[in-house]
Parts: sequence; C-alpha cells; structure tokens
Amino acid sequence: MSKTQTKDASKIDIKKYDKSFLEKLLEQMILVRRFEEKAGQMYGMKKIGGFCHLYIGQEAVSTGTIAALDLKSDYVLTGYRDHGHALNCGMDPKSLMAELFGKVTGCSRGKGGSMHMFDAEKHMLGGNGIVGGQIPVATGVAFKIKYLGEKGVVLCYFGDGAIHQGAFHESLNLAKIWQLPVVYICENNMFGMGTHFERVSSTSDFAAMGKSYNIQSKQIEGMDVLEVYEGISDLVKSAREKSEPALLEIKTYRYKGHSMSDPAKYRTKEELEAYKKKDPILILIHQMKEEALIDDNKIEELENKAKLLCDEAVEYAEQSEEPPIGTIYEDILV
Amino acid sequence: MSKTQTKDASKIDIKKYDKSFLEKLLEQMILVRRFEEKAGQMYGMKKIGGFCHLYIGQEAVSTGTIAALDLKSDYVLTGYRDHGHALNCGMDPKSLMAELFGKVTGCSRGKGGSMHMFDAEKHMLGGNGIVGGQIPVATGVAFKIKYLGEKGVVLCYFGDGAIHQGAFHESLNLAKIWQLPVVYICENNMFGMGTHFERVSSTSDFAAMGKSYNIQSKQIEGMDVLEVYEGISDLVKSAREKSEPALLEIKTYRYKGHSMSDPAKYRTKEELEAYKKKDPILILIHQMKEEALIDDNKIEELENKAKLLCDEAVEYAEQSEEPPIGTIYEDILV
Amino acid sequence: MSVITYREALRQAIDEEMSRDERVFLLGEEVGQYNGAYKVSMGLLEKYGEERVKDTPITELGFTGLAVGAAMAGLRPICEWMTFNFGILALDQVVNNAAKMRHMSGGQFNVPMVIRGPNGPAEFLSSQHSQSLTAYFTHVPGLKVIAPATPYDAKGLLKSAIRDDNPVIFLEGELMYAWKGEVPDQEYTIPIGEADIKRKGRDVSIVTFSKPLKIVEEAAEELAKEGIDAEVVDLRSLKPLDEKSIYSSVAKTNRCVVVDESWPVNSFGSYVAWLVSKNCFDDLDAPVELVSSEDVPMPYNHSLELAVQPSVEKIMAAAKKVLYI
Amino acid sequence: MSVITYREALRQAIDEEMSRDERVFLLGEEVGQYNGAYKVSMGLLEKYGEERVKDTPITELGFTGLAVGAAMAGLRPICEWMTFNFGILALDQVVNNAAKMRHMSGGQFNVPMVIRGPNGPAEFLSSQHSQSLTAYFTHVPGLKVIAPATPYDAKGLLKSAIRDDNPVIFLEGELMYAWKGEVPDQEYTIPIGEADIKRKGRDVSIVTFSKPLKIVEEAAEELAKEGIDAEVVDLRSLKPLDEKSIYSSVAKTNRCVVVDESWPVNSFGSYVAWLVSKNCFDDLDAPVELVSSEDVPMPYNHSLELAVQPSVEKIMAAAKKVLYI
Ligand SMILES: Cc1ncc(C[n+]2csc(CCOP(=O)(O)OP(=O)(O)O)c2C)c(N)n1
Ligand SMILES: Cc1ncc(C[n+]2csc(CCOP(=O)(O)OP(=O)(O)O)c2C)c(N)n1
Ligand SMILES: [Mg+2]
Ligand SMILES: [Mg+2]
Repeated sequence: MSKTQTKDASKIDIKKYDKSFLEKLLEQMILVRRFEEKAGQMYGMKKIGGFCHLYIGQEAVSTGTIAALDLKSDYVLTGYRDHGHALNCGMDPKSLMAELFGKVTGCSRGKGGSMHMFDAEKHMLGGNGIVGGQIPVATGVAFKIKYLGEKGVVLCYFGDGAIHQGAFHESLNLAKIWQLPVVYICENNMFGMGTHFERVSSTSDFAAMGKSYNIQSKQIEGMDVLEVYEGISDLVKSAREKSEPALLEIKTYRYKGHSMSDPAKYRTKEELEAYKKKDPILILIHQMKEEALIDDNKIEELENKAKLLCDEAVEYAEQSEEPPIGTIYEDILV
Repeated sequence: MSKTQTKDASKIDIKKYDKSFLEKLLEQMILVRRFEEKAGQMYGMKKIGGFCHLYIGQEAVSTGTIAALDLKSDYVLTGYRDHGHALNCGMDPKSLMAELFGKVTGCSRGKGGSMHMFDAEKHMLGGNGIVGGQIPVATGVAFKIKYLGEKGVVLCYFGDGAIHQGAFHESLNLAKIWQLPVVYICENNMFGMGTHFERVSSTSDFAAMGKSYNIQSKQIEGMDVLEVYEGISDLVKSAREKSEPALLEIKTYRYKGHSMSDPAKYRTKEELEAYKKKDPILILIHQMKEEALIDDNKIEELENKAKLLCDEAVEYAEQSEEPPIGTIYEDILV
Repeated sequence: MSVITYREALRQAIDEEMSRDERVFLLGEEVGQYNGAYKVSMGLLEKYGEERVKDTPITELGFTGLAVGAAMAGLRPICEWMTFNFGILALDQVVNNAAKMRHMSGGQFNVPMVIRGPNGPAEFLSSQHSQSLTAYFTHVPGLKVIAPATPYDAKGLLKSAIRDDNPVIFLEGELMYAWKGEVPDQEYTIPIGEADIKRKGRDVSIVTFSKPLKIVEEAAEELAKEGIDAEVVDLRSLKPLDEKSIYSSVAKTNRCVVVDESWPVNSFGSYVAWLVSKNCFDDLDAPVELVSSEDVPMPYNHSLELAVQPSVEKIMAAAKKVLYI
Repeated sequence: MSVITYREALRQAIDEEMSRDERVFLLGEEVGQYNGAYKVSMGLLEKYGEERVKDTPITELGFTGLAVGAAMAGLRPICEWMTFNFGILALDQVVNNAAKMRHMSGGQFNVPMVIRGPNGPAEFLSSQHSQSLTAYFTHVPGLKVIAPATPYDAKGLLKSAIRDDNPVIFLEGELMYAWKGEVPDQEYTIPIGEADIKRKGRDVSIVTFSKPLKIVEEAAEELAKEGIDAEVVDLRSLKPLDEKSIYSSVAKTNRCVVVDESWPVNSFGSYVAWLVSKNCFDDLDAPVELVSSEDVPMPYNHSLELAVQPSVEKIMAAAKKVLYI
C-alpha cells in the first residue's frame, strides 16, 4: 500500500493511543491471521473437516471492536466464521485448534467444530451455524444484562448475508422497544457465499435498516483497526451507559473463499489484490512505524509469538485424545 | 361530526369524481358494515363459531384501495380480518355467510370459516390466519405477474401487529430486488389484539420501514375513503407501469374488539367515540351531501339493498347443507 | 385441596415460581396488560411489574430466540406461545439453539427455559389454528416435553419444568383451560418423567396424554358398563418417557390402544404404539391400535372437525378391536 | 443407459422440465451464478437466464412463501433449500400455507411446487447442520414426500414431482450427490407412491429410504455371505406410502427391520415399524426392529458422528436379532 493511500485511509490520530494498546491490537491481529493460516493448512492435511470459514482479511473488525469491551461484564456472539472472535475474546488457541481437530480437549469437547467455539468464562457465547440465528440470542443476553441491572454490553456479529433474515429485524425491534444494551455489527465482507451483497440487497447502506427502528446506526470502513475501534467505542459507551441498542455496519473483505471448499470464482483477482493492499495488519504496522511506535524487531517478536502459539496449538490438538464414544450421550440434558 | 371537522379532515376535492363512482364506494362500505353487523349478530346466536374478526370502522381502507384495482389482472391477499376485502373484491355475500356458517355452499366449502375467504375467480387469494403469513405469498403472486409479463398489481394487507414479523421484512427486500408489482398495505388500526402499536413498535411511522428498502412508502389517514383511494392510486399505477413495490400505511380504527370474544377493555370509551365521529360512511355521506351528490332517498336505497343482501345471505346460509362427512378427505391433494 | 381450573393451576405455578426465584420471568404476546390471550397470566403483570412480565411484539422467532439467550446467560424465561401453531415460526430457535446449545458448547451452557401454550385442536378454527404439533418437539434430542391433562398434574409439572435446567416444552390446550380438578393447598411438585395410571383395569391398556385423557376416561367408563375393564395410562411426560409404566400395564392387560389427537403419520402416539409392539411382543394378544386424528387438515365446520378427531366412540371401538369383540 | 451421478440426474430432471414447461422456475440461495451450493443447478442460469433461475437472499421463510404464492397463481416453482436444516426457518410457509392452501380455500387453489435440497446427516458439520428432518414433512397432511436413493429414482421421481399439482417435498443428501448409477438415455418418469424392491430375499425384509439404502445394500451383501437372504424394500416415496409392497414382503419373510437415519422418537421409520407391527401382526415371527440414529444431536468428531448413525454393523445386528441368531 502506498504511503499516500495509507494516509488517506487513516482518519485516525494514532498518537493519542498508548503504545502497549497498539501493540496488543497488532498482536491480536497477527495471532488471528497466523491461526487461520494454520487452520487452513491443517484442513488441507485433513486434520480438520467439514465447513471451515476463515477470517483472514477481516481481522480488524473483531480485534478493533472487542478491544472496546470488558469481557468480565460484556459478551460476544457471532456466526460460524468465529475463530477470530474467539481468539479476540482471549480464548486459548489450543482449545480452538483441538476443537477443530475434534478432540475432547477442544473448547466444545469435539462436539462443535469450527462453527461452534464457546467459552463460558470468557463470555464468548458462540459460534452459530444458522445464518442470523445468533441475533435473537444475543438480544436475549442483552435482556439479561438489563434485567439484572448489570453494566455490560453485548456485541452481536453477523454478515451482510444475514441482514435480510427476519431474525435480524425482529431482534432490532425488540432491542429498541426494550432498550437493550446490544451493538449489532454487520461485517459486510461484500459476499454471502458467492453472492455479492448488492445482488440481494435493496440498499448499500445497512445503517438505514437500523435507522428505521430509531436505532443509532452507522456504516464505517473496517480495514483500519483504529477506525473500527473508534467507530465502536461510542456505541459501546452509549449502550453501556444509556442501555440502548446500536447498529454498526463495518465494511471489510475476506481473502479466502467462503469456506475451505469454495474456490471463490465469483470475484476477480484484481479485486482481491486491491483489498490485500488495504490489509489491516499492514495498515497498522505502517501507521505505527510512521510514528516510530514499532520497529521490525518488535514485529518479528509478535510474529514469532503467534507462530509459537499456533504451533503449540497444533501440537496440543494432535496429542489430545479423541472423545470416548460414550460422550455421544453427554452434554445434551443437564 | 361537525362540519368544520369534516372539512379539515377532507383534503379531497370530491367534485372531480363521478357520482356513480362515489355511490359505488358508499354502497360497498355500507354493505361491508351491514354484513359485519349481521355476522356479529349471527355469532351471538352461535350460528358462527371460533374466531370472527369484524372489520367495522375500517371499511374505507379496503373499499378505497380495491376501488383502484382491476380484478381481472390484479389480486388481493389479506389476513384473517378478511370479510371486507372479500366483499370489496365482489364476492357474493351469500358465499361468505355460508362459509361463516360452515356450510358446503360457502366459498371454501365450510373448510375455512371466517379467516379463510377465497375466490379464485375474483382474484381474492385469502384470508390467512398466521399474522404476516400472507405477505411472502402475496409477493409470490406479484412474482408470477412479472414472470408472465402481465400488467397486474397485488394488494397485500396486514395489520400494525404484523409489521414486526420477519416475513414482512424478508418480503420487502425480495420485492425490491426483483422489482415486483405489489403494494403492501399496513392497516394500522392502532391495536394488535390488546396491544397498542406504540408499545411494541420502535417507530410510529411505518413508512420508514419501506424506505429502508428504498421502496416508495407513505403514511395516510384511512377514515376518508377518497383520501385512501387517492393515496393508493399512484402507488398502484407505478406498481403496474414500472413494476415496483410500494408500502402504504393507512391509519384506521376498529370499533369492535379484536375478535368476537374480546371485550376490548384496553381502550377508553372516549377514544372509541372520538373515532366513531370520523366514521368513514358518515364522512363520505357528508362530503357527497355538501355537493348535493346524494340525498336521503338514495342513502336509504343503498341501506335497503345492503340489508336485503345480508338477509338473503343469512337465509341462504341457513338453508344450505352441512358438508357431507366424507368431504373431510377432499380438498387436500389434487 | 381446592377445586380449581387448569388455567388457574398454571397461573399458580407461574406465580409461585416467580415469587420463589427472581430470575424467572414471563414473556409472550398479550401476557401482560391483556392478562393472556387465554388468561393464564391473569394478574401477574400487576403483581410482578413490567420488568418481569413482558408483552412482546408478534415476532415468535425473535422473542423465543431472545428467551434462549436470556436462559443461556442465567435467567429462567417462561416463554408463552399464544398457540403452538404460531410456534412453527420460532422452531429454528427451539431446534437449532435451545435444544443444541448445551451440546454445541460441549456442556458449557444450559438453557433453562419453558415454552408453553395451547397445542392441538380447538374448535371452529380451521386448519392453521387447530393442529397438534407434539411430534415436532418430541422428535428432537435436547428438549423435555410435558403434556399434563389435569389441574393437579399441570401445576406440579409446570413448577418442575420451571426449575428444570433444560429447555422444556409444555403443552396445554385451549379447551382444557376451563377443566376443573383438585389441587393441594400446600406446595408440591411432580417429577418430570413419570406416567400416572389414571384408572386401574385388567382388560386393556389405553395409553394417552394431554386433552384426549378426558375422552379416554369417558370411554373407559362406557367400556366398564359393557364389562370391559380398561386401564388408563396418562403419560404426562413424553420426553423423558416412562416406558416402564406402559409396559407393566400392557404386561397385565395384553392389549393396548394408544390415543393421540395428532395426525397419525409419525405422531408421538404412533411411536409409543411401536414401542409397545416391540417391547411387549410376547405379551400382546392383539396388534396395538392407534386412535389419532385423521390425516387431514382440520376443517372449520364443526361436524367435520369432530369427525376428524378421536372420540369416545372411536376409542371404544379400538378397545373392542384389540379385545376381538 | 448412461452412468451418471445423483447430482447430474437431478440436474437433468430440472433441465428437462424447465425446457418442457415455461412455468417451471428454480429459486434458492446460490442456485444461479454459483451453480448451486452442491452444484445441482450447474449451467441452468446460463441456459435459462435470470428470469427463471433466481438467486435469493438468505431468507428461507420469505422465498419459500414467495414460491407458495407463485404456485397458487399458476407457476411451478422448484424451491431449493441449501440444506433442510435451514428450511426450519421456512416451515410455517410449508405447514400453514403450502400444505393447507387447497384445503382452506375449499379446493380452489393448488400449490404445484417442489421443495428440494439435502436432508439428513452429512460429515463433520456438528448438530445444526447434520440432521434428518424427514418427520417434519411426513407428519403433515397436504404434502407429498419423496426420498429417492439412486440416480435413476432421483431423476424419474423429480420429474414426476415437478409435474405434480401438489406441494412435494423432495429429500436429497449431501453425501449422495456423488453417487453413481445407470439412467436411461430416453425420457422417463417414475410414479410417486411406488416402493421398489432393490434386492429380493426370503429371510428378512429391510425397509429403508434415502441415503441409508447404500448401507442397507451392503449389509444385505454381508448377510448373504452368512447365508441370510435379505429383501431390501426401498420406499422411495414416503407420502403417499406404498404399504402394500412392504406388507407383501413381510408376509414372505416374516421378519422386518426398518432403517431410517433420523432420530428415533416418532421418526418416519418408527411409524413404518408400527404399521408393520400392526398390519403384519400374524405374519411376524419377531418384533420389528428400527435402526435409527441415536437420540442425540450430531457431534462434530468423526468417530462420534459415525457412532451416532446407522451402520452396516447395526443393520446386520438388527437383522440377526429378528432372526433370533
Ligand atoms: C439459515 C441459513 N441459510 C443458509 C445457510 C448456508 N450459508 C452458510 S454461510 C452463508 C452465507 C452467509 O454470508 P454472510 O452472512 O455474508 O457471512 P460471511 O460468510 O460473509 O461471513 C450461507 C448462505 C445457513 N448456514 N443458514
Ligand atoms: C404468527 C401469529 N402469531 C399470533 C397470532 C395471534 N393473533 C391473531 S391476530 C393478532 C393480532 C394482530 O394484530 P394486527 O396485525 O394489528 O391486525 P388486526 O387484528 O388489528 O387487524 C394476534 C396476535 C397469529 N394469528 N399468528
Ligand atoms: Mg458476507
Ligand atoms: Mg391492528
């Protein structure tokens, strides 16, 4: 990405942020990227099966938004493209990789797989395979926050494909009439499987959907993690302080196919390459370097750390046990 | 209703309309009113059972909108409060009353009852008991019009309670992206059963819902049948000529409870009385009288005609046969 | 003991559990200001306030899913479906979230919620509003399903359902709300998973649940007049199912009739009929009969709708058939 | 005869019917530009254009209801659900509109539509994406339900389904699309409602449909090696059901095993097992066995998901059980 482009893209004054905060954002994005690459590799080696939806390209979205949370009182719910959110909630890469391998040490004991990463302690409430299925559920988690008079916020993620589902609309209305502290985040990565969102949407500004419910709504770019962070922060704040819902559309892009089995022939190489130039990791590194907030050593250190974590995760997953057959009768009823 | 009120309420220049057209509107509204009163009476006598949702007070809505249709090529679908729409589509009061009585001569052979008035020939496609259930179906009828290159329009009616259902939102998006000739009509009679719409809605202007899909949308008053007629006419025209959807919210009021078993304690007598002063039949008579387009004789004639039709309908229903028991196996599969 | 209606029994159960546990709340269409479409929640809004008695918009999928999320996060929702006919719109949230959340999360999350409301044929409502959808819920692992038929059973089982840490589907019936029966004045609960022998008999076991219990009992009385001594097994709880009680009854009578007002094809009743056929193979002196609704949509006309459903006569005929009379 | 895949057989059926009748159109998620999530509709957009091959938004309830309306009004939609798991969201439109429209209107309207897509367990997909929902459709009057297991049956039955004037639910399976078989080069159709004896045998009747047919046939081969001669009855059409073919097989073998990969409780398989128990009561030498999936949600782990489902071993064991071996 050329310098001018970066400057244009970034409306953010990076100097107001702590170096350690910025490093943490970078560390997280690198971890997600390397984890997903590793998952893709393991899928190729048939260690992982089924649907595996990688998050590469979209890192700034979950990293930037979850950075605004306090997961002691806040919650995260998302769809099936959930590895990034899980890692950003602080879930252990080991338990994720083991889950992908279907091992009993996985976060969901090998029952859930790629689409169902859960961590009760870290307030990561999945991981849902039904497009839009998590949206009413997330609304219910926000309901509990309000009911118990807590100070939390729920972030509920879904794709551009999910926004037409009735479940989304019913949820927005409920959240508004009951003033629930939930921020709905539409990760518009341009495609629902092979369908460009414009082919199936009557609007290209999904903020309009929220506004029709009198919900605070906006559309932002999602390749610059700081822009994302700033975009979410005031919504999280008003959700938390005033107990009210919000809708945030974040424009992003996935580099890989919809899932591991999709060759993504529906888009051009040029389009993909153009987005790769706006890569969220590159953007942040570039911004930090311009202000001398990071050097190549530190980057290498973060890369090594991520690599190590992912390697350890694979090793852990490899060495973990298969779930005993008898566990098929477990985890159903209490 | 005082003269000043009426003048204020009516923004319409009645002089541009044919007398016969106005008489027809009045005739229809009177017929619907008397039919519903008769149905209520028969319900009290236990000739009719189950849910029976009367349309009294809302006559201007279906009369004024269906007046804009040509039912050779256009279609009507609505919910369970469907007697008025059925009559306005030109269905025979006899076949309606017989259906309410559960007789084999009823339009639906005694299978459907109050909520399921159908007439294939008159293009009345029901009558649906599931709140919002008819909305995707109506969208599909509009799809067929476009698919076959016909010149028709579909009017799809539903209540203020239905507008939050996912089915409505999914339909609007489909209608817009495929540019289907359907006008969605929200009959906002202020209540969904016992719930005032403001208690469950995040907006008091449902046109906003349509606008978020870039659909031509407006909100109008629904007690003056001419205002309704003018409100729908351009939407029908653009649906027909440009093949595009529209959304029309029509504000109205039902005088009776939600169904025959509802004492309607959730509203004040004063509110009801205030609306009765804006009665659609009274308004039209008043307007016509002011321009000497009608006199009491003519009104009496129309009243007598309606009364006769309703009496005949009851007699027909009374004398019709019960469906033979064997018909339980009929009308299921072709 | 007091004689109260089924409706009142439900109301008492909800009321007692709401006052016992602050996490319990009620949501659904018209449950608050209107006091419930069928008046089950009469007075609860006034007593517990708008925070705990929530009138919802008509969005079954949305508010049922909301209840799932609230339950996952620690509350204990009672979700009323005005009728189960409308619950079909919410089924995805039941089948794919409520029933599977614990499983998908490897046991990390429970979904302690109750979904309740009238299921099954009512009167004069035609086909969209008069259908028994029991089989949609009993088919799915991860749910408990309860279908009591007396005020006593309704109260005791609803209290257990609300206390249960699993999603529980609780089936009532429009026409049952006015039924009366004795209920203890002191608190009690009934464990989920136990059938109840509503009438002891030696000649034929009639197995049923929910609304048909009444006509089964009437049929048993009529049969008694003809010298046939029927045992009436009321399942009450469908999932888990008390197979033992069924089989020991059949072991005694050697004849079995199952009565379920659902459509016949893969109804829960047909499943019970198969279980008995298989597990009492050596005991049975006749094939198990199923009395169900006809495999047709419900007509509006009253004679037709009665003809479509199980009746005292049909049950008696089936009992005689298995007795080769 | 040509050897083609199940996928290709479906594609040919759709293609032939679309060229035969202009009112036939295809709609669903990714059916057009993407050529189908499972490539069943490969090439159809190119051939028939955007008017007749419609990519829909992800709104199952909306586009299924749209298809119902289009069918009522005279078109003949083929509605693809990417998988039946997602069809639960659309179920209201199927149960309350498609299945009942003719009834509620006293016979005035037909709904000539086909809903098709993969149903049942696939691989490595966990519980929301791997479930057989057959029973949700067979339970409901007003629908036809078809579940062919070979390319020959799939093509011939899909053509009949598209020509049928009723709503037809057509069940396929992810793992079946690549299966191969012989299909005639000239046009043919197979009437809905006829079972097919896929293997003749004298010792035990194994009744099945859809994907399990393959393991049933394998089990029959294995049993043959042990001297047990199994007859394989492939139902193909579930509703209407060819009861006669089942009963005459059982009349011959006196033993019956039903195999259905659904959960056991009120599965369609359990219903067939009860029908046989009742209607072949005097013929049966042993209780009818049902081989089903376990009554648990599908786990992601592959060994677990295999353990949960019917297998050659389980079928053989059931066959031996009814033979008291
Ligand atoms: C209700 C439902 N319908 C269809 C699918 C199949 N499906 C899985 S992902 C997907 C596309 C979703 O796109 P989007 O919401 O944009 O999310 P993204 O994959 O881009 O993250 C589809 C159609 C599903 N899982 N659930
Ligand atoms: C899906 C569904 N949920 C609930 C009901 C029960 N119900 C019937 S009418 C009604 C109120 C609808 O109000 P509205 O849409 O405003 O129409 P109106 O009765 O005012 O004409 C409700 C809740 C139903 N029939 N369908
Ligand atoms: Mg997307
Ligand atoms: Mg209303």
